[in-house]
Amino acid sequence: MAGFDKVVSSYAEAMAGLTDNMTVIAGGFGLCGIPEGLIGQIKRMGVTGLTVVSNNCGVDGFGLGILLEDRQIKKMVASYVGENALFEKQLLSGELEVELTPQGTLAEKMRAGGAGIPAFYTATGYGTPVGEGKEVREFNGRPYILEESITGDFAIVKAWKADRYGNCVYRHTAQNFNPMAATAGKITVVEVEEIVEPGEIPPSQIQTPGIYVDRVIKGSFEKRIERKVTRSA
Amino acid sequence: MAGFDKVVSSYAEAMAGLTDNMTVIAGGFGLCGIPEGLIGQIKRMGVTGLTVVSNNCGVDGFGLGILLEDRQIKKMVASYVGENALFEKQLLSGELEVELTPQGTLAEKMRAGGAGIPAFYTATGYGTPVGEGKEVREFNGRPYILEESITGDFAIVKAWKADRYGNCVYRHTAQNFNPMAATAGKITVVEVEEIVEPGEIPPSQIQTPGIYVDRVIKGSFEKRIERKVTRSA
Amino acid sequence: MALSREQIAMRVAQEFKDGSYINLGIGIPTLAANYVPEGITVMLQSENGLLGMGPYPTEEQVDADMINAGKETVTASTGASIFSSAESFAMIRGGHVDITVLGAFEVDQQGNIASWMIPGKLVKGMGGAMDLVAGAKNIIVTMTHADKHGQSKLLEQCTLPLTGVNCINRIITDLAMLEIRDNAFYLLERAPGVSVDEIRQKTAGKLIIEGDIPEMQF
Amino acid sequence: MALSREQIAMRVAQEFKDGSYINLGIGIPTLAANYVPEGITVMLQSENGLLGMGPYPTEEQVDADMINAGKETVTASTGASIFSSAESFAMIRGGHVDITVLGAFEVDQQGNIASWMIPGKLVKGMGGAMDLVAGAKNIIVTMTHADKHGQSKLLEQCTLPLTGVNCINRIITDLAMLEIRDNAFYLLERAPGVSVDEIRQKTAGKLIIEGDIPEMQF
Repeated sequence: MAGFDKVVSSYAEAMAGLTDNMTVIAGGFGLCGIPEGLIGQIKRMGVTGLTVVSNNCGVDGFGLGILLEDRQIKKMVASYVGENALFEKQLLSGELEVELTPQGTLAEKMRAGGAGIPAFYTATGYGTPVGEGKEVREFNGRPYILEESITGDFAIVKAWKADRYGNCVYRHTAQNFNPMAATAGKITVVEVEEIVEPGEIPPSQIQTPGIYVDRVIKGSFEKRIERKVTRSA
Repeated sequence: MAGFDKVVSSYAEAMAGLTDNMTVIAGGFGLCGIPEGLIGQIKRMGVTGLTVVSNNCGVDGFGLGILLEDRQIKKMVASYVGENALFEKQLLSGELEVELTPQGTLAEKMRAGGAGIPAFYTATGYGTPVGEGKEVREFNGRPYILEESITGDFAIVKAWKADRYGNCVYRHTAQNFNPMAATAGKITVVEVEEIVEPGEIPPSQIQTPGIYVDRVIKGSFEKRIERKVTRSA
Repeated sequence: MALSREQIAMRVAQEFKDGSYINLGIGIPTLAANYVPEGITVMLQSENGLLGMGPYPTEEQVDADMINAGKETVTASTGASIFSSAESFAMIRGGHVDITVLGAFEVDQQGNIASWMIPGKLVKGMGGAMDLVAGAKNIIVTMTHADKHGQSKLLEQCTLPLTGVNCINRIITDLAMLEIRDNAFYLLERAPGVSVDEIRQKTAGKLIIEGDIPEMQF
Repeated sequence: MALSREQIAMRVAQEFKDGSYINLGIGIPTLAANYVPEGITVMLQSENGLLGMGPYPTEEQVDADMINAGKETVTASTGASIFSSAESFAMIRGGHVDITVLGAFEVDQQGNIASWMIPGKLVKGMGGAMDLVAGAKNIIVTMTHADKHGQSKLLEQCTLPLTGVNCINRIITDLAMLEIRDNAFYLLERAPGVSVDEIRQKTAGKLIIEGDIPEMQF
């Protein structure tokens, strides 16, 4: 089992090799399903000039938002940002660059990156600022734009459980971008709530096969809720 | 629930609307995970001129092979064929047209068809007969060819269980091409071993969400094995 | 009388057919879920990866791992499925969602929509809106007919950066329901007590009025 | 002495590293699974959707829903995962499989491979071979060095329709192990008792022989 045992015991080990100016792909949607401890480790490492690819950029003081505090992010590729004041400030001052990407195109770019598809056509964004400068081609009479895939030096992923081989399952809607991110990193690190033994997750229920995963770490999570809305029981 | 109850009670209902010269996408790998009863119904309906998209074309007398007996298939899109003598005969006599497509490209063409991606680039087949006549483009210094997606008038799918809403799970390697086929049919028909009530399959374990599925039928399966190989216990 | 937000949502919900898969945007569209006609069942798609969105949770049901596309805590309905963002947008882009309802700043008579960016104001992003308008078979836009300065939002041509082109079928405003085809807005219904004249005044794009225009029924 | 099929498979298995994900083609490559060196664990990928292929089943374990890419009944090893064909080829095409071993009709000094089609003979299809050679990081070809008429299969340029271009790194034949780089075959090892001369005679492409060529060790 040694060769496939991907469990590491410290965040330092988990993110070893991350250096300035790298591209990091992060799973998560808002604050849901984010690799909290791995983000914290990136902050502690102090690396800068990062390009971060993630649907959102956290909030002030939580999630990817904490990487803004020491200006570690140079460029953000995301579909929706600005849930935090610091992001807005750095964007307006020109310290931070943003590449806004439609949410579905972003998900597909990550999947394509992991799947060896360098580019694909989509109708999403045609005729809008997103399509500017991109090749347009008609298929069956409808115009589509060419979008290139994304890969990262690192992918940071939050899963519910992983076995020692890196086989992962996600919990509820904390799945979101995590499975695609997991495929698209040169080094993919998964932070989980629970590590189990190989064989405990039935083969057909594995959502990210371990072949995509390089390191697994057991994290502890605050799981902050962005918008708690309830009804009376 | 009425609006989402997709269960039909006869094969005639399941395949209603299938007419000559349509394109049918079929799940399955060899004889594993094939919609046996739906194929039988196509044979009984006697429709001809079909384009069938499936990784293989069954064997003599079983699976898609039975559609050759009355020359119902005009064109086969597949990655590996000729496990049956009748196929070979019709191919050599020019009665049957074959478009050989690499297995991974075939899977991706179905997925892309269902996902609204009209075309994608892949390195698979570049420099080979598969790449002839296709656009070549370099990304990061490597040449890729452009492949277009596939959709069908019908998709016929074999799942293990489905609930009344059409949410499906597959059993072991009988999954294969079935989830992609399910997304790529204008009308998608799923033949299952067991119909369960909505809610019985946990939401995160559903492999084909019901939104892709139009009709569900409980079938009965022979599950013929193509190459039984065993070891002594 | 111009419709309230709730009334717009009610009229939207009348468009729902039994067995429809529907994606509701933030704001008025989300309210439509409260007015699904009796005897009809719909399934709500939330683009972060949930098909079959249920009601908000009770205090005890709150789960940080269970949210909707608006990042609010939610529940799953019976028969729901949960999947990745790639799968979610495969559904959307692939045209499997029957109806999408979303808000807009402007719509024009070509069916173009502008809903995500006002130059000079901070741009927060398009989220999933561009995918939704490119993929859905049937798109309903909800908005006020005119802005707070009385300027029409139904234009000959959108002035703001677009979210999608040639994609909007139907508009339900506080004043009227309209259909877009043949490069024009066809007036289908008017809000109770709102005159055709008022709608004409507040529609900058080409407006077609054929015969008597009925009032909306609630 | 030329190697037997089993010996070729044994030599292939020596290339496996602990923790490798490996796809083995039909024939000799599949045999390599029987000779994985002690102390090393590998996971076998079967392109129909199984990562972690186990041994053949016992009579009692036979399950029609559990097959490999050769359509043979198989089992899953501990820690295996099962997935769709799209996911399986995402793995393959995306370069996540460490080693692919497959047979061939011809290989040339540019690293091109022909393995699926002989004009004039019935073509059964490429299956997953084109995806595998386009995607794997490290590809090992196993074949006899020459055909039954003594004609070399290691050519300056392939004569048959290709399966992939510039993709083959290593060849293990019944006579030798060679590496392809800089537009040439580099002889690395020879089968026990086989002379460099014999290998030279049976290699039509450019062959580089640097220093003493060691015999394979079993």
